[in-house]
Amino acid sequence: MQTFTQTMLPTLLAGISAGGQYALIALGYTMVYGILRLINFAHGDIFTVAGFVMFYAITVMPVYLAIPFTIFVTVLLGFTVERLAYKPLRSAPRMSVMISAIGVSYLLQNLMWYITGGQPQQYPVIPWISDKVVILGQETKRVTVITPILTVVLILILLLLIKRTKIGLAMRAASRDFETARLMGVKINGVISMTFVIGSFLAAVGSFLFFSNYSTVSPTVGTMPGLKAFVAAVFGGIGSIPGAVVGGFIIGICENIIRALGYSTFSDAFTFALLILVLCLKPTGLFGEKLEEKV
Amino acid sequence: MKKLFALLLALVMTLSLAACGGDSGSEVSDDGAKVIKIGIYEPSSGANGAGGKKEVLGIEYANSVTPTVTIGGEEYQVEVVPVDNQSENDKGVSAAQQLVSAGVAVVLGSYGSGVSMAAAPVFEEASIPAIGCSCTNPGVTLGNPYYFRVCYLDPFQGSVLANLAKDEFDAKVAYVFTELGDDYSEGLGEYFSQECGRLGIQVVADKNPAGNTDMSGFVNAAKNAGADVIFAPTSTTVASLLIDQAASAGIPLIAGDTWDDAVILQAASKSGADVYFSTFYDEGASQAAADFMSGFQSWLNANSDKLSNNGGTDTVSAVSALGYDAYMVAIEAIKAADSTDSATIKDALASVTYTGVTGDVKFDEEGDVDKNIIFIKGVDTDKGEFYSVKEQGLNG
Amino acid sequence: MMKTKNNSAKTLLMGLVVIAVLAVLSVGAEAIANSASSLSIMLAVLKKATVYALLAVSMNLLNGFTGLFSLGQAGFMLVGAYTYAILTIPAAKRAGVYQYYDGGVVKFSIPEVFSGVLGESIGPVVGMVLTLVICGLLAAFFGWLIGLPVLRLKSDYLAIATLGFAEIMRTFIQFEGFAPLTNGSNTLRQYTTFKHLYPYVIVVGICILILVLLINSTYGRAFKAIRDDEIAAEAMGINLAKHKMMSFVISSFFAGVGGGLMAMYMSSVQAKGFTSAMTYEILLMVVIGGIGSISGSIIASFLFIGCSEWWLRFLDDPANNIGGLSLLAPGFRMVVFSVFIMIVVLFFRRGLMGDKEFPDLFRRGKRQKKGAAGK
Amino acid sequence: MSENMLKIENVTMQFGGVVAVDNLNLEINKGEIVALIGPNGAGKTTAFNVVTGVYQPTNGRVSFLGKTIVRNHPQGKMKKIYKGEHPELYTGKYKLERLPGEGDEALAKRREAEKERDPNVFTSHVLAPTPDKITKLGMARTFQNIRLWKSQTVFDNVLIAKHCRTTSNVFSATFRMNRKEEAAQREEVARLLEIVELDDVKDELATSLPYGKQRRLEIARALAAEPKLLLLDEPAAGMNPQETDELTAFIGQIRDQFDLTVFLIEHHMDLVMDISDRIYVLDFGKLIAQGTPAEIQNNQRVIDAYLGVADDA
Repeated sequence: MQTFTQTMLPTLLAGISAGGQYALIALGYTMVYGILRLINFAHGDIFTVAGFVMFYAITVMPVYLAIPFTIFVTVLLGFTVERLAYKPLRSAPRMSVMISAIGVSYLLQNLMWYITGGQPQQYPVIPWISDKVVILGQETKRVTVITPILTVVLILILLLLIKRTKIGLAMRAASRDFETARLMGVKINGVISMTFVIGSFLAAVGSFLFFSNYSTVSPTVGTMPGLKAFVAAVFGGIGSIPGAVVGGFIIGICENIIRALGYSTFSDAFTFALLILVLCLKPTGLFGEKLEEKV
Repeated sequence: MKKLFALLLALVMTLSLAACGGDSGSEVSDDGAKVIKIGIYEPSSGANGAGGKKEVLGIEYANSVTPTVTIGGEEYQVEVVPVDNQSENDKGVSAAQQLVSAGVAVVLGSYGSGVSMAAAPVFEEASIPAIGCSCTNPGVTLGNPYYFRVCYLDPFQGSVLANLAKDEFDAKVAYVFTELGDDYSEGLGEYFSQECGRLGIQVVADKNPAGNTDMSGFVNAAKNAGADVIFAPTSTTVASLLIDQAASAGIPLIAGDTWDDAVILQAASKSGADVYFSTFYDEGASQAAADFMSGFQSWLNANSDKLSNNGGTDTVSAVSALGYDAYMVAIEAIKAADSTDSATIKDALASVTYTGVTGDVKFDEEGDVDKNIIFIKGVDTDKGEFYSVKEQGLNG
Repeated sequence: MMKTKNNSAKTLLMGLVVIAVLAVLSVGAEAIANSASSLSIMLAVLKKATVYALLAVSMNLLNGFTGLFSLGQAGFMLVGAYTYAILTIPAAKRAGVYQYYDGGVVKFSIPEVFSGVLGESIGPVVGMVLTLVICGLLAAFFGWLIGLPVLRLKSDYLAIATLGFAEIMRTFIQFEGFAPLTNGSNTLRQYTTFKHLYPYVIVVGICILILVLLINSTYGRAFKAIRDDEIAAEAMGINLAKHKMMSFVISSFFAGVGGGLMAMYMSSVQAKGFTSAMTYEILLMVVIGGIGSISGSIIASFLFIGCSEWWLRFLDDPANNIGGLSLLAPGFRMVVFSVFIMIVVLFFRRGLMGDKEFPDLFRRGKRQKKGAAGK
Repeated sequence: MSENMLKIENVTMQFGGVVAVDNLNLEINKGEIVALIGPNGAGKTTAFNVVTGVYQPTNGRVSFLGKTIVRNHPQGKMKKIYKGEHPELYTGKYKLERLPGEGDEALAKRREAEKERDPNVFTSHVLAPTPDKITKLGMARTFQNIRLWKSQTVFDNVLIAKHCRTTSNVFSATFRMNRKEEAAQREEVARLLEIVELDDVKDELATSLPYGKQRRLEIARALAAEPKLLLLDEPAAGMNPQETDELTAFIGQIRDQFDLTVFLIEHHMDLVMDISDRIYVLDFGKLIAQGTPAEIQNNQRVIDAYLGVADDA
């Protein structure tokens, strides 16, 4: 037991915490994919922008204002990116939209370099969640414990939203069949915007948790977590909300176990190898739906 | 529409060609004074952008201190030409070529050994000498006759830091944490580990994959290995992630020269972390060093752009001091050569002696300087400032 | 009329003539560049753009002509670049390069071996070209290996799987265990390279000519059929697995050769430089030039490299600021550049050339004239 | 007795719980034109897809020119939820029953004959070739919703279909060592386009053609693959009566000219009744009638299926 709390527990805690963050980002990917069939490559950068906004906001306003302000700006950014870069390409081939997403990611990164000068910035300390707590004799930040709980709560709310509300119904309809949903009076553009708004909101929340834990914001810091969150989304079956969450936690925990075993060189490679393996065995992921092309 | 667009592009291309042809290495400035150009080959974006900017600041400050040089009895204006190598080897080659195009006589830089090595053949081809400021990898000067440098080398730095671990912390076990894929980090880790072997310190090594931001796993591993110190020769980005985690585990951190940076101060302040690192410069070491600090700080504070390039504080980074020294060495060499010809300046560099703010500079046949003492600094986490710990050398 | 006739022999001949002309031009360009030091940047840009032209065309073969959205280009380039560097470092310099690994496990250099056999003048050249072929073959082998599992995947899944593969390749190169071969995380340098521009032009020209011939052959037509409609292609007897693999392996081969040339251009290689950002850059070139246009890719790579590494550099210099606005600062160049790319992606969706080739621009005019005369 | 071209035996196609084709049995002899008709959603196209290898049937066997090309039996999860008939027939449990009064020698002979047609007849072997393999055996098809290669010219659309008959490999093709073959193929394509009267538009983009011509082009493309059996999926869909008449004549013409057997799905009854030698009728996946056009026209079940039966209950 002693060895467990000393060696395994911190690893598991770190894994669950990382998994929760991946899950929150992965939801943004999976929801957008569910409706637009688009890998939103810019999502990881939106997450990073949220980190920078918080960094700058805290210098001019108190925390209780800075948090909603950051969420607002991030959501606005997600909304704007969709309107400017994806909406004009609605009828274009999927590849064009994906390329546009890569372009947006490139632009956001370069903009952040330009504005911040490339200095890694110290993320502000958010009271309470950055406090230290002791769990089974291991000291850790409160955010580590909160992350999985908050993730699960947010996802339950999200599921309720999708299952019980009218906009949720519209989303489900749009993800099934774009054209039919439009014919049935669903305002497709509104639904898509809503998807981006929710995705960006979750990215902003994810950024609070992530940066409280890892404390430094730099323009490219979101790339890897973004990519891994995407892997999590694919792993769980892209388009599926529970899939994204399960995928996030599995990848977070696996990674940390591998690192604890001393194979940290291969922790990223493992994530991608796992992805390729899953895609080959079950191309639609763990919870994904099968789509057959009609002949 | 499309044709118009294509036409427009072609036009832009031609115009810019013409424009580039126009400004060919003019040797006379607007006010009629003769000009000699010194190229600054540094990253201002990419992974090392922040560090590169600080090195540039040191050079620019030196330029403001010594803006002219006398060659053949005539006064020449020294113009610095900065170029961004984006911390990437493939971008670095064309950036270096850009300097050659601009007609520079000497090149200073770069922060980051990889880009310096990538550019070495370009400078050699053009017979332009380059003076590295903080690139500590042996490969920079080894076999590159046109590359010199004013800092010490990684084998020496790594060994000294291992001695520090022994002397200060009486370390039995050291956890060596390097960045996967980064030659600076892994190289320094390697030399540290070798010396540890000689000193009887047990080494546990681990690597951080590029882009990973979760350090808790590594700190846990260090704790489980019973490490007395963590040796982490990493970039400042990784450093600030690591410091916080290491503080909560209560293990002292030792690092290389990259940690002499305001970012580390910010990260370590109030965290209670025990941070030590090697550096090139200590303001208390000599009068010249002290003067440099006060002069540089007032220069920074007079210009908000410069201050923001320094990360918004007036904390003096060692790389700025090295940049200053590299510039001064270049000026000495130009004086000694008494010529604007870069090949002549290269020959003069070999015999230049100069006492700089980071110590004495005299190049050996590889183009390296012989420095046998390294400054060790620590972080006073309560006051939020660096303090000098000691001057560390090798034991026996 | 043209289409029904078999004019392939003419294509081959024309291609060789064009390469010869370009090689002569590049010698001229080099002379101009050397005449004034201010133009030496032009040489670097031309070299790099030439290499990127091959990389973009090889990516276009997959993404543009076969409809396989692959993002593994950087991975194959990495294989090519490392293969080239490892095999061509002169034996005497190995100890310095592999400073932590006793000179590494490879103790010979192919150009040196050949100069021993064929003499100092042509031996190294033969050795270098041969090494480039080996780069391609090795990259093609890895392409085959990775293609086995991932080519069954559909568009975006394929993209992310190949992206992941490139990351895995990077990790393996950096792995300590292979360090005596790959030098781990450390830079490989001081290997033999082409000093002049024209060998780049000739090698890339020949590679692109082969790709053009392939695309206009019966196999190239089959690739396009797969791109346009997979199900119809399969129904008409085109073996999807075989042809996709073929396209993937051939593209990997040329990406490997391109990687080798890239290593030459950079004169030092390090695995950490071959990131997904590199793949994205090449993808953007393909898009700007027009997905499915070889000449588009070539033109775009020259424009792209020219803009990002040369013509827009003045945007980074605060000294060029006009008026009270201090917009120009380091990093501004890349912002302008990425805005420019977004404009192309959004408003010129078909890129510079669409799916047309350079000669088509003239041919279409002809046909219209003929049509008018007919009526 | 005429030579057997295609034989579908006990084919069932079940998607999840839905049985799209239910124990279909049909035969087509060489030189025949056979039509498969039925109301919308009867499973006609699914049957085509099974024959051409797009779908792997849940159960059953398809033979082409006397050789088995597709066979399967319910496996995995499908074993439990299978709703069709004869689940055991292709699992290796199949045995030859002795016919009344049949001697050992006759039985052995029959056994050999079965093995000749399907070497795996007594095993559970699964055969599921991809569509391209089946096309190479000598079958080519058109699609209900036209599937031409959109960015290609009319000429190239037909030329690409010739690709499956090339003997050159990728190297010899790239380096133009296959000139003779390529020239021959181009000549053949030009001839084909003349036959289908599309030679005047051969350099146009395929998608710029009017609908009727696109249909023709699809047939020409299928012919270029040198099939013995041509499968046409609603070739007259969307055509006016005049175009339909032309098509009817055209199908007859190419059958004779290329020595073809034709298997088609069609809703235009005029066309079907005009050119079919025999007709099969599907309803809800099940075969409900078969026979000559005259027989089918008078079959009460067929009329009911098309018009619907008054629900008395």
